[in-house]
Amino acid sequence: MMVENIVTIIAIFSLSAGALGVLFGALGLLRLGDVYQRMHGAGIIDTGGAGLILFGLLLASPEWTVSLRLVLIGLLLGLTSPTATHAIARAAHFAGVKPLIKTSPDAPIEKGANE
Amino acid sequence: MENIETLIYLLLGLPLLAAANTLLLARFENLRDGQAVLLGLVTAGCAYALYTSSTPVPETVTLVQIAPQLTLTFTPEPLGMLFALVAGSLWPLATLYTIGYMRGAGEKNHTRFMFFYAIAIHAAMAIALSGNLLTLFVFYEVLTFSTYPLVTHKGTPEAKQAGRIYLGILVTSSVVFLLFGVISVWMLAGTLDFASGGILADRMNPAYVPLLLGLFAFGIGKAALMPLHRWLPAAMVAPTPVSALLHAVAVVKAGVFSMLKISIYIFGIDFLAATNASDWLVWVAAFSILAASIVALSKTNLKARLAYSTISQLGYIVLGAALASPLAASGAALHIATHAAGKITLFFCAGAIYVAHHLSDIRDMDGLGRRMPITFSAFALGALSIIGVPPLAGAWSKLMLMGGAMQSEFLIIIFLLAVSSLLNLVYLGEIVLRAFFKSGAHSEGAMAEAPWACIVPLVVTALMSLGLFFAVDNFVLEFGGK
Amino acid sequence: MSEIAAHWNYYLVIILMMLGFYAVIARGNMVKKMVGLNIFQTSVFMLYISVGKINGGTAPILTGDPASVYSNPLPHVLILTAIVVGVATTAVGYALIIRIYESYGTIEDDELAVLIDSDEDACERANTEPA
Amino acid sequence: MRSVYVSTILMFGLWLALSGHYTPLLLALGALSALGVSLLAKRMNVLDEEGLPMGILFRLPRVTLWIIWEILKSNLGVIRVIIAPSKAAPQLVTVSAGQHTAAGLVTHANFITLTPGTVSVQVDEDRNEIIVHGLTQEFCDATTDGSMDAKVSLLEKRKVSGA
Amino acid sequence: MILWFSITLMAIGVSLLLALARAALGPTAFDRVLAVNSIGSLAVLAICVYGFFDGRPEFLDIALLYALINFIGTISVLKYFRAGTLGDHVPPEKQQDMQ
Amino acid sequence: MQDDPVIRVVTKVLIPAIMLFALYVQFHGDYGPGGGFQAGVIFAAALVLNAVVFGLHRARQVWPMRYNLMGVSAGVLLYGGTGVWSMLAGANYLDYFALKADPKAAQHLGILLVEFGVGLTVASVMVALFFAFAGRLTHIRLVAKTAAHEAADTEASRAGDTA
Amino acid sequence: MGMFTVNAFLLLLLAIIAVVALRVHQLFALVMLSGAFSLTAAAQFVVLDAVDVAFTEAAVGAGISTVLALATLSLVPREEKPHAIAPLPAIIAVAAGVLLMVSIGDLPQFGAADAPVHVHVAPDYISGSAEKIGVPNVVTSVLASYRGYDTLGETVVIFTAAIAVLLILAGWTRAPYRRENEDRNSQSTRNIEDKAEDAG
Amino acid sequence: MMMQHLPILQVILPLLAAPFAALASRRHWAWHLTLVATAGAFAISLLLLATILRTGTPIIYDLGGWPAPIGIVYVIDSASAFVLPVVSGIGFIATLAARHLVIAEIDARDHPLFFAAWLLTLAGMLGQVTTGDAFNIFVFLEISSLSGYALVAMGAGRDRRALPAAFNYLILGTVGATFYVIGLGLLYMLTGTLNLADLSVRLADVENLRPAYVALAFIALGLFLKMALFPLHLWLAPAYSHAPSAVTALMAATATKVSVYVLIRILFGVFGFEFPYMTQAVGGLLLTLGLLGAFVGTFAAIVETDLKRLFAQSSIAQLGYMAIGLGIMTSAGIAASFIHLFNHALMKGALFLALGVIAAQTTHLSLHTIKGAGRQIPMTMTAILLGGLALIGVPLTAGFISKLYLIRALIDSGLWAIAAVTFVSSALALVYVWKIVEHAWFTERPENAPVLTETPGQWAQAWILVLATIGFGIYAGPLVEAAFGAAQVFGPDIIQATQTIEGLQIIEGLEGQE
Ligand code: NA
Ligand code: NA
Repeated sequence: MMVENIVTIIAIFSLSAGALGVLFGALGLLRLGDVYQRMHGAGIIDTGGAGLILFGLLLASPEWTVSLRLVLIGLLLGLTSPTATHAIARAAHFAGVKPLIKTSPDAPIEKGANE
Repeated sequence: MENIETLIYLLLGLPLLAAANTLLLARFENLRDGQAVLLGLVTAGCAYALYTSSTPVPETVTLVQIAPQLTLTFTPEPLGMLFALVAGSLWPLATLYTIGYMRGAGEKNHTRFMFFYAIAIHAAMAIALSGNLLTLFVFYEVLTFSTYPLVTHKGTPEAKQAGRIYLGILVTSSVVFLLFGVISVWMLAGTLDFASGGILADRMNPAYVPLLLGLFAFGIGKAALMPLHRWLPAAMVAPTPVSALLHAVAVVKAGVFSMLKISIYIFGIDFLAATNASDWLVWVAAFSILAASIVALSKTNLKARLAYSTISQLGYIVLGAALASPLAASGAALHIATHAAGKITLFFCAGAIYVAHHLSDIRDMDGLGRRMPITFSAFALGALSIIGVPPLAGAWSKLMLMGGAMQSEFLIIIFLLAVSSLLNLVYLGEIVLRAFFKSGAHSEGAMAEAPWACIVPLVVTALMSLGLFFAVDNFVLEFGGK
Repeated sequence: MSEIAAHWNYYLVIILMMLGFYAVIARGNMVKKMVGLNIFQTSVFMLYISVGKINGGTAPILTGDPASVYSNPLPHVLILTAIVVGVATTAVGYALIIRIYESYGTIEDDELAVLIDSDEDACERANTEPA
Repeated sequence: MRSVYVSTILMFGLWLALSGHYTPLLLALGALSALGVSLLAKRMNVLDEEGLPMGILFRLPRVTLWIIWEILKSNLGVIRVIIAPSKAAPQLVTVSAGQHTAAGLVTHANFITLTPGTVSVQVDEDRNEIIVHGLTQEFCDATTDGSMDAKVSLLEKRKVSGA
Repeated sequence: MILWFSITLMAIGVSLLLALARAALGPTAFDRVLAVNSIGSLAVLAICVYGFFDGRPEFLDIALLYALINFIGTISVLKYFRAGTLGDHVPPEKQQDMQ
Repeated sequence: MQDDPVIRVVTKVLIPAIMLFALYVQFHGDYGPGGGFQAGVIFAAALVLNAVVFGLHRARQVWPMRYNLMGVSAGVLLYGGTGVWSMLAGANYLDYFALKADPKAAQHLGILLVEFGVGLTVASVMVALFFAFAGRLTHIRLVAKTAAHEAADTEASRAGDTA
Repeated sequence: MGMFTVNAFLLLLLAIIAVVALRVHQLFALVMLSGAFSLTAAAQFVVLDAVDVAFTEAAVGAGISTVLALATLSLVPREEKPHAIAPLPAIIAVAAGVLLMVSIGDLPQFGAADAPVHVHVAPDYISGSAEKIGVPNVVTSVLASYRGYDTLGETVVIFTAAIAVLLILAGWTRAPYRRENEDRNSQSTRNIEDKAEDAG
Repeated sequence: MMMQHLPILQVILPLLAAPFAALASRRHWAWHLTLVATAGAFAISLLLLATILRTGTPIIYDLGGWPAPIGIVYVIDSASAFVLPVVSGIGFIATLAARHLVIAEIDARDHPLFFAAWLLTLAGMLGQVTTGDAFNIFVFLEISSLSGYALVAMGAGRDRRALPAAFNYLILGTVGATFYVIGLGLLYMLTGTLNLADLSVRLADVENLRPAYVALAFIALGLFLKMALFPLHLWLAPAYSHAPSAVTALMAATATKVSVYVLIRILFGVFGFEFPYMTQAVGGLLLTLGLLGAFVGTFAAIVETDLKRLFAQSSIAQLGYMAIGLGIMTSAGIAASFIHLFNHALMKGALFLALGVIAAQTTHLSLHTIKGAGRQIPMTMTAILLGGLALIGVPLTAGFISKLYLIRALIDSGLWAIAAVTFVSSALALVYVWKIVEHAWFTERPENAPVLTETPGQWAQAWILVLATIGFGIYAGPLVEAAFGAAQVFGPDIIQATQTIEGLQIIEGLEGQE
């Protein structure tokens, strides 16, 4: 009984945190300055948000087959989402999309040079 | 030769055989043309045998059942046998004439011409012997399409234009009105068979009879009832044998014959008389007779004048059908024969004049009678017959029509017929008078007739007009009349 | 109002359908036509799938629980087929678009119409002038 | 062929994990499928050192907890920037990687991307360098300080000298 | 638990809208690709959570498929940007050298 | 894209897994969502990914176009043939009950066969479609080149004739 | 009620995507939106219990269709020529929609369990799938057995698509320029070659 | 033993031959295979027709062993048995002609796929005719349509306009099919079934009919599009005129006819004559659109100089007549449509096959091309002439029979005015047919025009159909009976062709109405 309660509480916490993470990630996607910065926002969705939500579901899952699938989904996302993000960054980089750069805390933000 | 069925097959088959032979023997001109004349003569004999055979019960030959209730059936009856005789006996003459004309005038595509000529006669025979409306309609259309190549024979733009008018009017009127009428009859009577006394009495509301009659009167464009007559003068661009065929034997006669046959065997004279359904047609026909005569007067091209004369004369036959009296019907039937003999003579003569002197305008023919005495004598006989002067055949038919008008109490029609004869006299007489009594550019020189193949037929037909007058008893048919 | 509440899903689907249908029949770019066709067809799929839904029902994969209510599987089957048909059509359509661009240099309806007319004229000319 | 053998076992394991129905027919189909897939993969040339980095796969659990912790930390860091975007001080930095296999290098690059705040933009195999976009100076420093490089190098087999 | 699932769903829904806005705004094509990629990830999560919410969590295969399609789609789009084609941009002459 | 190690390596890792997932979907259609059609698409996706990352040319070497045509036809024939089999077994077309004595086993067998037919067809068709679309540019050049060769040949032979 | 909300949300999302798709002129964005539309539709299918359909729509609508569209875009112009709203098509579309809406009111309520579709044939499928066929996924039983013939047809349709595309794209008679307008056609080939060059 | 399987063999023979054809490694194998398959399909259809004519009872074939409405069934009744030989027969003869036409127009390397598509389009049409399931109709409709788009596009080898034509055909065809699916969805919502017979039974019990009306509207619109009824006909002329000749012959003779058949099945088999507003609304619409189509098609044909397009426009007019037949809303009218469906397939097949002989030799197939061609290629041009005469409806051709029964059906229902207008429009066909006759036979061939040739192998297929046209014009009894039998499937108020009607009653009835 006790264990189940604790598991449920952790699940709820994990889901809520994940939900928040996803929200912040999406907010970052909208608010951050250029495509490279937004990738970090997207990263939150893919890592913290997805991971926590999947973990919460894992704890709530009724069957081990379901749990196994959640793990597989997690692994798949862990493999593909950074790859996709990297691919986008690389493509933008090669396409000549220059990132905004701020070299020191006082310096103004500006278009950086591609190497 | 008493076997009616065999005769029917022969009458239908011989022209087809001639057509097939024409194609097969295309390379051997004399053989090709000779067999056509020969088969034509045999056909004429058969037609005569059929006409003179006396069988109390009409025999019927059903060729094919197209669909339920729809058959191609042939049933000889007096009117049809008469028409078959007319067409059959004029065909060999016309063929002979054609040979002379085509070779004389140097026309091309002789084989094609002869082929369709034979097909047209086949269609005319089939129309003559048709046992029901469907058969009549089918071969009416076959006749139209088979004569189209004859009309356009020259292939010139004018010929093609004439062909368009010819086909346009004939096909459109037949498809739009005639077929409509046929289907209506089929639906109303449940049958399409010709029967003496008609099949429509008691089967339809009398109020609609004039309408239905109108569908036929204008559906049968070949009858050249005004205002559907335009095709006829237009078709004058064709070689003269065609004009002869068109205006004397096959096409126009098939038209008026159909009209007559339908009013006698589909409506029934008594039914028409009882319902007064055809009164309006009397006036239309009368108008056609007078108007065409007047137009004829204004034409100086010989063939054009003859064409309008034909339109006028066809009006007589339609009039006979419309008067709805036994005597008028008999007169109309007789007029088919008498006019055929007369008019074909005139066309043969016109062709002979063209072959011999390349003339077609009446004003150029002054004094030509002295150089072509046979031709113009024959022409005079034909003209007199058409005017209605005894002792030529035309007199009888006109007389009977007048009698019919009296029977139907259309007295004014008698007067009108008289006026028309007067007009005939003027426009046909002028030609004869010019040829024999005036002198002109072509009047000098030796006698120059057309080739014998042209002359023989026109002499024969002219004599026919004469002979018919005396043998008329054999050609008066009786219809209806209770 | 209750009428709308009872059928709200259908009304929305129909609006989607109209949007797609408009994109198909309005003149314009051929790729857009194809996308419009996709939207149109997908909306029709939604109509069918909506028909199959039962309130409180669950997917028609048997749970073994006799109390389970299952949504109607038949529309699902029909739409599976329709989706396949749709993608088949899409593929053929895109293939034609590629060829049209290669042949005419445009995939805009109105420009294409002008070019086709000029083709017709060319034929006409070839016909009237002797070969 | 060894790679096919290994791959077949791995794929059959994946089948077992997915399936949930262990009837003889399905197990047989699974075995066949695993073998077929492996053979086809071999034909496609994807079952090489890169496609089947067995060493890294087996040693991956060693760093799992560490990377999860790193991810959570950096998540919070980025959220702070999202709340106040003016704090962003984006930079491009070059990280030199100590890995000697492509799979190792890729793992390094993906770990960098997986932790929000840093994204690997370009991976240079020849120079063993990764160009990284960092959201702030701190993120950049965390990447360039070599700690992650060391962790990832743990996953790789020791380089066999003279091989 | 249903409550928490639905809260999570709502959060994912709002995130979807935000991501969609980025997809619509751009400004670069890479912003759109990134946004659509995120939409894909969110959809994966949404389907997972909806399964639990609806009481039939066994349909996670769909989420798996989504994740795969999302990845393949993104890679294809980037290939299209990079090469202008999904096929080979190597001229055939060179291909024959490769053989 | 194969010049980037990250994409290259991850693709290599994923491709066998995707193909196995496809086969899993293929053979578990009885129990969960999916079946031949979905499996076919997923399987094709693996080949498409391979082509996108490693180049169409290589993909077509691994999986030539004629395989597609054979697969497409074989799938349809497998489906249609199952129906013919049931017909030969004395029942109506596609009546699987005739395939085996036990009715449920018979249905299972029938469904297995036709679903595999669908999967085979769909996978081959999807790959064929991708090859046809993505290979269009190459195709045009090849055809142009062939035409040029043919023209040159005829020219040469004509020259030979006149000589 | 949960289904209600999620469904409504997804439909709203779909409408937004559709409207945006109609308005964009960049065909690349159009294709991305089309993919997003399909993904969202698939999500809606999950909500409406059509998991098999969702599976398919995701794989096809978002996967294959997008890839094919991208392949097409690599060969044709990427921008649409802007067009004003066409009044006649708009009227036709609205008329068709209104016609449909008029009929909707008389149909069974959304989700009603006693609708004709749920009481007539469907129960036979659900019971028969367990008892006669022994397959838990009713969709599979209907698809492959009860209506297996439709599925044969479906397989043939996809087969047909392959035949059609191979004939149109990879066939040998594809040369579009065997007739007049030699220059324009060589022009268009040149365009394509240039594009390939740029890409390479 | 296989006799019982004839209904399914009818469809799967060409269907399963297609994959084999696609795999054929030599192009003539593909053709031979296609020939065998189509010949088999034709033979099967004749066997089925003979069976139905002998027994009179429909054959129901449960696919998968599942009875209707759970499973899909094939239904061979007087109606489907009437249409099957039309489709498969034309398919067979067009395949015979395809040998030389396809060699002339399609690159040899494409032949296997071409014939696969050819078989698929045929199988799709046969499937639509045979099936008793409303959704199965859609599936087979798409099989035939998709392959049809590809076949039309193959005309691009000679004329690039084939491509946009195929694309428009695809868009409109898909819209039509989607409309059909929408309408079917509404019907399904009302009744819960997809089986046509079950639908008709259950539809009668539905109280609230608004969705049924809308369903009818959508299905009818979809099928109008597919059958190219005015004003939804614009896709047809370009598609048929730019397609390869063999394809045009096959499709012009069969594709739209099958849609007409499906329309009949749905309109009268599912909704039925008694369906509210059927006569007034649907009948009126069909009559109006049919008449307009007849005129628009005819006039378009009259001004057209491109021969393929000329006859394509004429097809629109002819489809108008079929629509008029349906619009009469009596069995006699349906029978007239069936008769015309049959006859028009023969005529158009003959015409397009004959045109193919010329098309294979020239780039532009126009009036100019055939100037004076009558003497160079007499057999081909005579086939066109006779086919044209049949189009006009000249007696002793099949076209005459069509017209006779159509007009009769119109008059039977008291639709005198429409009968009259129909007469006029059909007479106008003379104009466009005669343009061809004049150019071919009464014009000299220009000096510099290329010499046209023909061989019996080329014109024989067209002549088979020409002779059939004439044969069925002279001996139409069995055809008429079969057509009336087919119409009998759809309603009780049959007016038998053999049944006499008291004219007076009808006239009085008319007066009573006024
Ligand atoms: Na990172
Ligand atoms: Na990251």
